[in-house]
Amino acid sequence: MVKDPMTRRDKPYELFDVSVREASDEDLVKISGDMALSLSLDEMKTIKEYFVKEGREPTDIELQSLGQAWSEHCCYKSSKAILKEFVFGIGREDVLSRGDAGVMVFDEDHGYALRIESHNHPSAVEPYGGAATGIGGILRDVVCMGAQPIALADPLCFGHPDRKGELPPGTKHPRYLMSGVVSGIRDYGNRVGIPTITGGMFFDERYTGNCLVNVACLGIVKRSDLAKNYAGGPGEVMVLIGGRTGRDGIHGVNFASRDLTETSDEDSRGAVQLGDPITKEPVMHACFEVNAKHLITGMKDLGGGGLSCVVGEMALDAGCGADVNLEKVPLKESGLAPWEIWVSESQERMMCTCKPENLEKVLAVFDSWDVLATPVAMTTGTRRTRIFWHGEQIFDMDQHFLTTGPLYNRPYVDPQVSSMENERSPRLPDDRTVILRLLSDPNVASKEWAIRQYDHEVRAATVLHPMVGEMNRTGPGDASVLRPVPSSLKGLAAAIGCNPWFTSLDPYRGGMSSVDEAWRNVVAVGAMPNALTDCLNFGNPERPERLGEFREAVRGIGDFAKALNIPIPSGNVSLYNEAPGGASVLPTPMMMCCGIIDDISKAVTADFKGPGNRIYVIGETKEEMGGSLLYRVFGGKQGVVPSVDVDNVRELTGKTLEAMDRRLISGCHDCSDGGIAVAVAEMCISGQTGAVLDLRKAADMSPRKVLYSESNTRWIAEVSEENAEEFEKIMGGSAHKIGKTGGNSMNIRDSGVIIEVEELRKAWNDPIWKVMGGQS
Amino acid sequence: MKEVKVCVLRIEGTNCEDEMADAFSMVGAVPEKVHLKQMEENAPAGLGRSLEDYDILAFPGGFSAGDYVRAGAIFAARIKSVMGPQLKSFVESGKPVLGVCNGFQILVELGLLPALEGAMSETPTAALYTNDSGRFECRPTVLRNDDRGKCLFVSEIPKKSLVMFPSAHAEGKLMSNDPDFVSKLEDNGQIVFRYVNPDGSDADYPWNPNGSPSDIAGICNPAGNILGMMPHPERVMTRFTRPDWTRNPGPEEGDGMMIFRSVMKNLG
Amino acid sequence: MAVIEIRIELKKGVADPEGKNTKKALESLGFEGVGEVKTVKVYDIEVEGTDEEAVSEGEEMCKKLLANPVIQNFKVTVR
Amino acid sequence: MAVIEIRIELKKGVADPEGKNTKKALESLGFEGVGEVKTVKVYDIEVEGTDEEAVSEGEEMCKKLLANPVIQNFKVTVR
Ligand SMILES: Nc1ncnc2c1ncn2[C@@H]1O[C@H](COP(=O)(O)OP(=O)(O)O)[C@@H](O)[C@H]1O
Ligand SMILES: [Mg+2]
Repeated sequence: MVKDPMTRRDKPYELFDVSVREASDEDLVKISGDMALSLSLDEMKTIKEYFVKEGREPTDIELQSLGQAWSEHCCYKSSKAILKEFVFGIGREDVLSRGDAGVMVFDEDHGYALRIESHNHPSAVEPYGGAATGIGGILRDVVCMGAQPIALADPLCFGHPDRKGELPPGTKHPRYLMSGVVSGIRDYGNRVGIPTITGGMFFDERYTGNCLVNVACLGIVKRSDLAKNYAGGPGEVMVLIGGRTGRDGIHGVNFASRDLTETSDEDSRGAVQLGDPITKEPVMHACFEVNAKHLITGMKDLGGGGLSCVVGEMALDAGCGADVNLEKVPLKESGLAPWEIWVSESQERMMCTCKPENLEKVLAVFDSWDVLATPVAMTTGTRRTRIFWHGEQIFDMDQHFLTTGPLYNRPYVDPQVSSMENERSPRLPDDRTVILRLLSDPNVASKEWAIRQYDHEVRAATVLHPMVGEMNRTGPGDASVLRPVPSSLKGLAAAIGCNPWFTSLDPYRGGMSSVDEAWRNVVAVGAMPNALTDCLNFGNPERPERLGEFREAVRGIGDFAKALNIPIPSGNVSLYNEAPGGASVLPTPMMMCCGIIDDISKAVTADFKGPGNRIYVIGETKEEMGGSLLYRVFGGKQGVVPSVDVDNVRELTGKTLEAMDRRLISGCHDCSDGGIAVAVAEMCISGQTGAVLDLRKAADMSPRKVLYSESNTRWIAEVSEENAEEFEKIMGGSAHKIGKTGGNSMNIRDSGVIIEVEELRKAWNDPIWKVMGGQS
Repeated sequence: MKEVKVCVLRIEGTNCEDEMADAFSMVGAVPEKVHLKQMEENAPAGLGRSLEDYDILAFPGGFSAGDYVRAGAIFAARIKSVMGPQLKSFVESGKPVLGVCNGFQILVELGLLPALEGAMSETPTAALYTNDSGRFECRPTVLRNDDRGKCLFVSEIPKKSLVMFPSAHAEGKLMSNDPDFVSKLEDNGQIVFRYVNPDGSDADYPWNPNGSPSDIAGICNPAGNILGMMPHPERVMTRFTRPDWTRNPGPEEGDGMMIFRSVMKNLG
Repeated sequence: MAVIEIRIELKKGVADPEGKNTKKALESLGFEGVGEVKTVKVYDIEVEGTDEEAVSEGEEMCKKLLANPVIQNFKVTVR
Repeated sequence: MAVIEIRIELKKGVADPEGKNTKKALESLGFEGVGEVKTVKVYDIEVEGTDEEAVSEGEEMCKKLLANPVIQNFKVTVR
């Protein structure tokens, strides 16, 4: 191209017309690159066609808006077809909304909201600010349903925190990232006063170059106050609420929709934002007030995508268009070009729509909370978005074209699946060494260093805590339980499940296993699983192997959910999780399961309650060693990844919950990483009680495999002698007695190994404290 | 019985005001969450409030204004400038004031505690400083009631008995530059709660989560109508929010109830 | 218009857990011979008036809000 | 033995919620004409070696732990 495609209009503000109609393919690629649109050639060609039809050249603000709306993050262009095929639309009557957050029936008068989201790339570049703004964003998703946030959850994935040796270029040390991310979650969550009740930490070398920061939020809403995320019709006012708009976070979503590179550090500074929990808090209060007074017709947060997406979506979903007076938007600094205002992802902003006659009242409420609120647009009957800058039209596009974006059926290849054929079992030391090593693996070891930095009981509704057992001598719990409505004994349970190692060896079974883990965590506390939300963290979908993994994992999630008729009313997809140099992260489908327990006084925790009780394993233990912690730690190869039998899940869930409802189970813990060995050890640690195990009758295989197999859908249950008969009757052969509680040590009869509870505790408790500093 | 009106004071970024208000409701009081702005002279019509109309003043825990600068500092400075004299006369009239966690930090920053030399000192004479661990600590703590009979908020808690109120703070170490600080508090009967190990012996970390000297967890003013404490009684109003209730089933009621019941009784 | 620097230090004898933790972290990263690490809180504030007025305004700010005399000393200078 | 001062500032354009909220608090206390309030993180660190060595050690500390080049600038001087 000889001539510069950008022509500046002769105006006192910055506005360019961009020549695309005559542009060659090469020119189009260059325009996308120069303007940092992250659009492919094909997408640029579609845009070119559109403007040829419109008979004019686009402005820079129009192209920037398209770049943002068509990013993977905003329009799910690579994943939507797959999500539709497998997980969308599991219809159940108690799904109240599938808006920015999913909302499910909680009781006659209340719904609960759930949503999870990723904030991976910003956190890899600036862990503190990245994680904090992640919390801010997910809170807004719940607030714009009209729901009061009641809990946060934060599953995280890092490289090994004590990693030695050179780091790949452009990468920060996992310990630095972990410390920054945890501080960011702590400072934002604690300051805004929402308890962080559950989460997870997963460590693997393959997260070194691209850590994962997923954040989830739960909320509670009166069903009569449930808010919509779109306008009520044409002729309504759009009011921008909260923080001012600045240059922070420009191109954030484009950044999230790209692999990290060695220079991501410098390139993406604009994409990193710092949250301000003190602005957030009054914004929340004010939004609840206008919503509860029914002064507004809809509200939505400005997440990834900024004004550009929120205006389009709020209008489009109402079948309207919008006219925007962009110069009205309150700014942090002067001199922003119109396109920068339009696509900025500055934090702490929301939009609401209201009838013109209510505008004054709406503004008065915001004013009383000292929250900035400014009418910036009107909905129209045209299905087009038009933007004006001091009266001059600078943007005029078809809503549908702008907002829907392209959809792809990208090529994929089915993954190679790990099998028994090529299995190589590791050479194992004695059980004592094995168990202590498994307990000290960072994936199992105590996360107390992080958990106690989060306030997990603010709002005074946390009934089961993330750590359970003897006070200040606690061990790991399964699901946390809240009592969201103080006048009722009904509880809401939440837990995370994820097994990226299973998923990398067998994505279909890995996807299923992740759901199974979240599910059984919820059952372990006595709650009936009610809904799922998922954050799907995968690699570059333009690589067929990566997309194949994604597809299979989603199929697994969907098969589980459909069979058990459990809805997934919200979720999030994060692709392009690849380190500088192109190493992909482990495929990581992060699942959160919510469950309902009718009477919290029947909730069960994982700690052994005392000596002389029977220990059972509920569910079948099979020779499924693929991806197990044992193989990872001691160098086993291949093997079968644990499967899920959905009928079995249904049956065992029913029986276990029935036994709990009759108060027959005094302690219950799900079996996951490290199998029965680790699960029982953890129950000893939190219960300050020993156990004697005899595994001969537990399954038809070698006691060692029984100890460490990670077969799904299993729980360890503690049952008193007195309740044993009734318990066994309910379980009808699904529960196998494997031992008895008592003494000061874990005593494995089959191998004659005896480990003192104090020793178990030390092995499990110390590792992360040692690396991160401090003591329990 | 006359209605007991409680002012739960807040500014932007305050949290824990809901559970503080709920705790007062549970013992029959009538709490109102009042924004500091409403105490200003030029508060918008209908929204203005006056401190003297309340029987109890409560500063909730959590955070205020993000606890930037220092925990509680911004809130305290603004209270002083908006309603310093009213607050002083409220306190001098003997009406009860409760500060939990951030509320305790505010009381210290306001000079209302420890108040060794009069009701409200011009500048703070103590500080609640960063925990020895340098970390935010959210964990159960066991307290012994060491009050010698002055404090309006603990009369229903048997002397020397132990209660479990959880702690959640990063700045809870009580400090002063007076070397005789602890013994002066002791002599005045101002030490209300001490952290102890669950068996009642002197607390080790983490049972004393912040390193406070002499394991001090809560103090009152010399008159006994102001109580400031780091742990959160409002979080344990029923047994179900105790972290170990599934293994140590106690009474239905949580330990926190006694704090609120005490002050009600003393007003009645 | 002047820009003042307000430096808020911990008084002698007041422990500095953040400094201590930072020292440990530095040592664990292989820095040798690290002595005391002190953390200082600094505000750079634009205020109106002459330098002198600005400094005395800054001192007022410390007394009213920014410093707690029990644990902290402050120093105000013009940048 | 040298004492270095490490001054870590937020880059231009990076939001400073702490500074913003401090400014607001000062204004509500009646301080007039307060312009920008910036919060700066300062460490005073004792290190071994000559002044020059100390400064370059301090710069290493910033790169490895204390500062994030994405949002912060740092300056190391001898006190
Ligand atoms: N994997 C998934 N499963 C179920 N719902 C999903 C999934 N991914 C996205 N969604 C839903 O699609 C909608 C759009 O998501 P997204 O664009 O990420 O929202 P936001 O604009 O808040 O960032 C949301 O309602 C979200 O819950
Ligand atoms: Mg959203």
